[in-house]
Amino acid sequence: MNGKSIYTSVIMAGFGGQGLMFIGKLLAYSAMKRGLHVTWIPSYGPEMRGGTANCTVVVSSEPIGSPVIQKPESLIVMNNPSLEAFEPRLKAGGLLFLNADLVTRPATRTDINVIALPANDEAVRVGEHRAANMVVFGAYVARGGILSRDDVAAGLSGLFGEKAASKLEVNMKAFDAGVKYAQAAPARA
Amino acid sequence: MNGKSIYTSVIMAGFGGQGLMFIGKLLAYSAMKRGLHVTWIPSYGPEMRGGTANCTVVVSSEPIGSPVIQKPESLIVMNNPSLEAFEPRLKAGGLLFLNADLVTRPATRTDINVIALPANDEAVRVGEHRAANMVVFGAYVARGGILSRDDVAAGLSGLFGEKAASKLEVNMKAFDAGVKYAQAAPARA
Amino acid sequence: MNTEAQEMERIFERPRALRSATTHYCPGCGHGITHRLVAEVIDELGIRETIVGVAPVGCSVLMYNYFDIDMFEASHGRAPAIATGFKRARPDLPVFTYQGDGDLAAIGIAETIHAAARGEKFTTIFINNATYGMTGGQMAPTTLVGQKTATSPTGRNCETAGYPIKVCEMLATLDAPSYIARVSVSSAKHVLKAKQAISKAFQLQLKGFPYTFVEVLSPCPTDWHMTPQEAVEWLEENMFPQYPLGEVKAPKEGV
Amino acid sequence: MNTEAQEMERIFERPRALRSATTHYCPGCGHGITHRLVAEVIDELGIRETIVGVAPVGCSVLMYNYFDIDMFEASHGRAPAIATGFKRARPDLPVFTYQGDGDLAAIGIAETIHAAARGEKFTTIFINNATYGMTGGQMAPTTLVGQKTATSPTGRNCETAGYPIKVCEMLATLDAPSYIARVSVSSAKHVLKAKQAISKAFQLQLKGFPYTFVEVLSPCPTDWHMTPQEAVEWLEENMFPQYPLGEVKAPKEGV
Amino acid sequence: MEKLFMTGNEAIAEAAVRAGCRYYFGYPITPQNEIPEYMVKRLPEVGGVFLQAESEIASIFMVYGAAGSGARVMTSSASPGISLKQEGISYIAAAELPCVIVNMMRGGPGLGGIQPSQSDYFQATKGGGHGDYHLFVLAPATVQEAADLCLEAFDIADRYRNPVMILGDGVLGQMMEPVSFQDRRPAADLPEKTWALTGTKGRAANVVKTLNLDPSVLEKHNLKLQEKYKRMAKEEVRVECYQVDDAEIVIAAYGTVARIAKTAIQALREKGIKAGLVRPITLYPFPYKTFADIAPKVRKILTVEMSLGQMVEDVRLAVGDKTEVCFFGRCGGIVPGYEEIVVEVEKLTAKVAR
Amino acid sequence: MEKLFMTGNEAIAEAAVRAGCRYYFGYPITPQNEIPEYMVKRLPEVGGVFLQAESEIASIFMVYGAAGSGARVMTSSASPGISLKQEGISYIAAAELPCVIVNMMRGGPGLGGIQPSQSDYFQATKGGGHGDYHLFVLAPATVQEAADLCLEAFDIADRYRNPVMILGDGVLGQMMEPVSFQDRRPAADLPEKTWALTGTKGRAANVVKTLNLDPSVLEKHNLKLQEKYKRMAKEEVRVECYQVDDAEIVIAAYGTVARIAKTAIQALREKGIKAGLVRPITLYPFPYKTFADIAPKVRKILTVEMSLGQMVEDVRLAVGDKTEVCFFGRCGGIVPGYEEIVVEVEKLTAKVAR
Amino acid sequence: MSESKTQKKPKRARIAIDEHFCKGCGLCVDNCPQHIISISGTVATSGYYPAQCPDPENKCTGCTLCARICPDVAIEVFKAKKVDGGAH
Amino acid sequence: MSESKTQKKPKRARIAIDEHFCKGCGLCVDNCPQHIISISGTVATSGYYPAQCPDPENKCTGCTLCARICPDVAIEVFKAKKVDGGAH
Ligand SMILES: Cc1ncc(C[n+]2csc(CCOP(=O)(O)OP(=O)(O)O)c2C)c(N)n1
Ligand SMILES: Cc1ncc(C[n+]2csc(CCOP(=O)(O)OP(=O)(O)O)c2C)c(N)n1
Ligand code: SF4
Ligand code: SF4
Ligand code: SF4
Ligand code: SF4
Ligand code: SF4
Ligand code: SF4
Ligand SMILES: [Mg+2]
Ligand SMILES: [Mg+2]
Repeated sequence: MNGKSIYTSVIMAGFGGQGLMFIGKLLAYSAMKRGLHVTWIPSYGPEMRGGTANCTVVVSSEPIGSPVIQKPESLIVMNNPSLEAFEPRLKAGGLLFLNADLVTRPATRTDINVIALPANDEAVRVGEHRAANMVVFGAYVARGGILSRDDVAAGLSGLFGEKAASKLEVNMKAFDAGVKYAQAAPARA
Repeated sequence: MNGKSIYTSVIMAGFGGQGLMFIGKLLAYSAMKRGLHVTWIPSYGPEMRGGTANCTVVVSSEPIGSPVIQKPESLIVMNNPSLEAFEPRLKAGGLLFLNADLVTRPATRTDINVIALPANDEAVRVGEHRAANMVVFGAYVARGGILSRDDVAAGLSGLFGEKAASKLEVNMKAFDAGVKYAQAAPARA
Repeated sequence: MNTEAQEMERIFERPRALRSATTHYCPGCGHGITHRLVAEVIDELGIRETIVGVAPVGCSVLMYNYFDIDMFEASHGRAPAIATGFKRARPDLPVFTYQGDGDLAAIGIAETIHAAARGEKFTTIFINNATYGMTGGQMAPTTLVGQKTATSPTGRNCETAGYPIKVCEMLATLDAPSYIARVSVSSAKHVLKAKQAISKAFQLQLKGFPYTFVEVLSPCPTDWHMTPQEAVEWLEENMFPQYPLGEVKAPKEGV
Repeated sequence: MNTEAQEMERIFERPRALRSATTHYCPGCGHGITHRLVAEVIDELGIRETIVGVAPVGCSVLMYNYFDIDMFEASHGRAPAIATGFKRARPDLPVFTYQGDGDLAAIGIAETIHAAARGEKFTTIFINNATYGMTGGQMAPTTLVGQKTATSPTGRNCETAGYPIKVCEMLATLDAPSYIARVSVSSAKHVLKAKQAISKAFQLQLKGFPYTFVEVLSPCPTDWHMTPQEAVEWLEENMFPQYPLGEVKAPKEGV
Repeated sequence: MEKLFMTGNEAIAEAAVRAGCRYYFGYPITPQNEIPEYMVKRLPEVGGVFLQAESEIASIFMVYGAAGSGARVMTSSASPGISLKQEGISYIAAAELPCVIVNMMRGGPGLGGIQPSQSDYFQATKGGGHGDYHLFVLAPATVQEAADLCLEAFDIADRYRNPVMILGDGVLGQMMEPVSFQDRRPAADLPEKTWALTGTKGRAANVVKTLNLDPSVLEKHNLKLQEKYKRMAKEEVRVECYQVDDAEIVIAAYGTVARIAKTAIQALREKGIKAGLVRPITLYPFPYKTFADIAPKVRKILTVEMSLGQMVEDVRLAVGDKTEVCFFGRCGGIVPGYEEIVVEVEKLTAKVAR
Repeated sequence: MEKLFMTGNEAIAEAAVRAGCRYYFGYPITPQNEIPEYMVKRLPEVGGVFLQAESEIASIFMVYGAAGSGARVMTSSASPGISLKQEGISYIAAAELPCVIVNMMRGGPGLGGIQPSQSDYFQATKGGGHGDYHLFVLAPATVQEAADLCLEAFDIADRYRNPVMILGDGVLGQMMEPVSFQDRRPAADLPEKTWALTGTKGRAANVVKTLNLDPSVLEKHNLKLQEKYKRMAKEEVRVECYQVDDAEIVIAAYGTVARIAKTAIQALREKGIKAGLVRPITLYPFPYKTFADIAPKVRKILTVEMSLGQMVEDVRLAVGDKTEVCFFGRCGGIVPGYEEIVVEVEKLTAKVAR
Repeated sequence: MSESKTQKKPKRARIAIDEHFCKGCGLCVDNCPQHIISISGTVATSGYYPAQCPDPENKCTGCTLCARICPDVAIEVFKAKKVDGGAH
Repeated sequence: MSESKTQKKPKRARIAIDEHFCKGCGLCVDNCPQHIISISGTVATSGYYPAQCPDPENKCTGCTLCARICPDVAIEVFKAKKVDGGAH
């Protein structure tokens, strides 16, 4: 809203099991730890069977009105049906993050910024094939400008609990890969 | 209410099986056949088990408001508990008909007219021990002044249907016994 | 008389758990007999001050006016759910439901089956009088084929209204119930056996056994349109063949 | 290829009663198999244009999107009541309900038992997947002892949650049902038998026999948290002992 | 026409049969048992089916099933039983299945009592079930009117594809009054039931359902229902005005209480108090306009109910601040005597005079 | 205090446990399954009991049973499941048993959908069951408030011996937000539960019942309940007024919609339109007075709901003719965007300007 | 019916029927093995014709069967105390 | 595995798997007595990895077991027509 305040909204969508709910919670949780207002809301119900799953996160310095967002500022998309469903809803000028390894068709809108990255490949490269979500998340955080790397690391260990130091490490590696990618990739205007 | 119009209300109460519901219906039905407005409403529900049963009849030349009457103009009582329950509700100056064979205590109010008659005895005398209800009904009709004997006879055959001519006859005999009794009996003021 | 009284001792009297109140039941009604049996068992087991009962909706809805114990009034059919909720909160107290056949076998069959399947640790006394007593004698799930009721005026027709449910046998297909028995209160002899079964059910509950269930074949002279004598005869002649008496299920170990 | 095709005839294809639609079922779900069996039987009996189905609330709530027949959507558990109401109004049409174990054995057990006790002349296909599929895998009345679900996270504890209900055996205590069988769709071999049972149930209905019932043991890989392969193995290993396959009740006269 | 002498329950049952109702599903409960007990004898005479269900829940879904076949069908119960039907009623309203549901109200809440009451007004008119739906609610005051409205109820149900409730009470159900029946066929202009399930022969498959997982589709369905309710409100409001023209005080009452109020009004007029009655016959759609029109002309409106104040809210919604709306109620099974109403009105007019 | 990150469902469950709730009975239904799934793990930790019932009907009567022991107990469900509980709710209200009932509303009627909705307002506030009773109804708008109100709900239930409903929707239930919990013991001044069933030892027998065959006794009981509702209305009304002081137009909204309305109000004020919000937190007792007081000062009230118009009636009852009450609603699972509310208010203010 | 049978024995037992509770159902009449209970011809204040057991011939054995079948707990049974060499 | 077994026979039968319906559950794989069905390594537009049955050795017998277990009616089975002296 006004200059100094923070407000951002993002929808993350893909198949169930791709870890989108998790990175949504990670975003919200890390931001909460920073003292920000956050909401996270999942899609729910039987449409999850075989279809797409998604969640919406809002981060704000002020109390949050609706956790349900018609036109999010960013979009993370991990499969074709999700691109179909959500591309039209992205705010004009918004950021679209694509896992290019799974999303096989290009975005059609021209009034948005698309960051496409080979998240699966990157995940395999860092040694955890299930961490494609963290790769995309890295890119998102890098471009979103709300969280620092430390925020995310703190958030991760908060969510994982003490015992999972190794898990933390590989996930942060994937995150870093995403960050790097986002910084390098030219955003298509 | 006004002079020419007809309006009367009566509660009939006793044990279940004493035929009070029946004479209530007979009154209402006969009056209906005369072209009058009538309502009949029974007590209902589990209090009938072992307790008292009663019905309320209203006959009127005008459409009837409440079929439920707080202070009836007449009362027919066939057992002690009913006297207990309903005597206080009789309108001042109203008529109380008692089956003296079963109601063993006297009425206590002094602002009402009591017609006590040995209905069981009379019924046995006319040859139908179950017709005590008709004896009391005869007394009621005789004092009530709304129905004629023919009205009642017509009502009875309407309710009984064709086949029960003999039943009709003995019931009318019981009725007549009641009429006679009522005409003879001095009403205690 | 005076001297005689001194020499006599009272060997049968109103149980403590029953109030000295006239019931609203019709003459010859099996509810009265069964009430007394339950009350006697409560007395004998010394649990009047701990037991909690659940009354059904049916002729026995007012049974809390007769029993001098803590009681719930249930909604129609839901006594087992109420007993479950209560017993889960107070596993230390003995609990029983008392239910008619409309209540238990029609509207409340789901609650009964599931309480039984879960092995809830209360006792159910099930009054099978083959009709809906309270509402004026309509057909119950236990009404016999051919039996006339207010809603089967020409007799229960199995083609359109099906067959009576044998609740004991149905519950016996479940693993959890520890005791299931069917008794009758149609004669003094049967009353004695009925009391034994009721007592066994309560005793098992006190020992921690799951779900115990006693079905009581019970006359309803009023809605059967019979004298009390005719009613008990009709019961033995017609209900006994359909509803065999005896223990359908009992723990191996005796009580 | 072209010439080859000319020489080949299609011996297995999508039944006419099933629309050419992708279902929303998870990979390896038994609902899909059972749908096809029911559709094949409908085709084979030539009743696609007369039959009316009743869908439950559960994973198969949308089955009317897949079957090309007239259908009701029920409320949760009430399919038997709806089928009863419909069949009473249209005794000339074949009718079936299709219900999950939460739907039929939990919330709807009363409606099932009473439709069966009355001998309503419709067929019930009962999908026993030992869980509430649609709502995310909670404990069902058919969940096995020890089975982990969302509401029995440490495994169903028989002390607090009781034992699974054997619906076929319970219904078999009733007089009216004419056919009660339990089958499985865990392998092609069992699928063949399942179809026979379903066909028999429908055929009996068409001949005027009362209440016919087929329980189908059915994998739910998603809520069992297994692969489809693991699911069918788990089913055969664990559900078969608890739920023996076979005809529990059938008319004396063969069909 | 021949006058029969019948209870309200029986008259409703007979009227239903004459309206073409052939299927009845119900579960016993006082004070409406005369309906099933009449139906069990009467329906077989006309080739219909009576079935006593295992519960009120089963009954209402049997109605759902039979109504889905396109048949005319009815159920009846009383207060606690009607509460159990709320899920089913919401489904029937959602699926737009025509049927008739009778509630012979008794005292609540809970098991309450079995004597007459009007304390289910909110439940009947605002929707005791979940979601934005409405029953069409008819409130007869006499046995004759019960019969007449029941005859119409089936047409209304078919016309709007909506469940219709006949809202009576123990007095109406148990009371006997003279009644005569018109023979009445379904109205000629009723929509054909192309949605009914009859087997797919010769057409695409029909589905009777209420689920719409897509919110925009579900919203559209709700808006369609809402349109229908508006249409009802435009076309179907029924209300009786009795001695209202010169009235200074108007009683608002329905059903049993309304007839008692008439006696009260006669008594009041004999005392020189100009009282009148507005009697909603349709409780939903409610005669808001009648009340709104009358409000500026009267000093006060006294709503009288056998409840502790339910319809009074609709009366107040109708009249806003245009007149004072007062309330008098008895409950728990007590039927107010006309004398009490007279006293109540006198109190109000006394205050007015001050 | 430590902030946890929880769904509304979980927060309610945790708050209940902290409020001393030890018994939970429920049946799965979307979108509230996180409550039972939380309780099944949490209650055994504190010596409590979780039990999945065979149905919503069984659940509500298990609540009746456990509440009758004097324990703190809760159930939860969503719209169709709550409809099934109506008979039980009426019984619990009649028997004056304290308990907490959660309804996470979804689109109706019928099976409807599983997405958020507010279309059970009438059912919750006017009484979906039979008889003259009322639930105490709380409508939290945030996860934190859900936790806070749930903590209080058990005290309110005990204080008034009345069932308390927490009325949320799919958004509130599914959404995660930061939340912190006070540890809260039952208030010190709560009445002792001398009516509870515990065995008769040392006292006369207690009965938990709702039947009163004698109408005058039943009426008395109803009047007693009514007294209690009046007491609640006097003592317990909760309402939030947001930017109302200088407002020309006020939005009336509760729960999820209210928080969206706040965003709309911020946007409107940036555009120079003086909008405010009145947010009822207790839906019953309803903050009639707040609305009545505000009415003369504002040009219009816009009621916004995720339904097709239910609370709007209470708002109209509150304000009478003192100001115009308009309505905007989405339904069927559609959560209105704040932008839509802005547009709607702009339309109204444009008309005002004319 | 033989002389010896009707000969008066000492009273071993007796029952007391409470007219206030008795509804005259007659079940005790049918269940008494000694056939010594009958229904009175006089109506009680309850409205029912109560059972009575005058037992002039002291036939009552105190078997309690009448009491056990009585639905209205109207019957109490008394039995002669065994005379032993005890404290009395 | 023996020479004779893997020797190519004439095609008696074949199946067609519709990728649009197949969800890659693998039940057909397990139920094929000839073990000739496998899961493809290429994702289909549905998002699933569908089953495939290249059957280069013409082992398919047309037993239909794969089709009968398939929860998604993704399989059609074709069988060579018996060559008789008929109209063809
Ligand atoms: C929900 C509900 N439905 C129906 C009733 C009416 N009703 C009261 S008792 C009863 C049946 C009683 O029969 P049963 O359970 O067999 O008990 P009995 O009177 O025979 O002992 C019915 C249907 C009710 N009170 N509540
Ligand atoms: C009255 C009501 N209660 C609960 C639900 C939620 N619900 C939907 S499906 C379901 C259970 C499904 O399980 P099951 O019947 O076994 O079918 P499955 O999905 O396993 O095939 C439940 C509890 C509902 N829709 N309506
Ligand atoms: S109606 Fe039947 S069950 Fe009820 S009290 Fe009378 S005899 Fe007993
Ligand atoms: S959740 Fe289970 S039952 Fe439902 S579709 Fe998936 S596998 Fe089938
Ligand atoms: S105690 Fe025995 S012998 Fe004596 S009266 Fe009773 S039944 Fe007869
Ligand atoms: S059994 Fe009891 S109630 Fe019946 S007659 Fe004998 S003493 Fe009286
Ligand atoms: S038809 Fe038989 S042999 Fe051929 S692929 Fe299918 S299962 Fe294998
Ligand atoms: S069984 Fe069907 S869905 Fe499963 S892999 Fe084989 S073809 Fe695909
Ligand atoms: Mg019974
Ligand atoms: Mg299931």
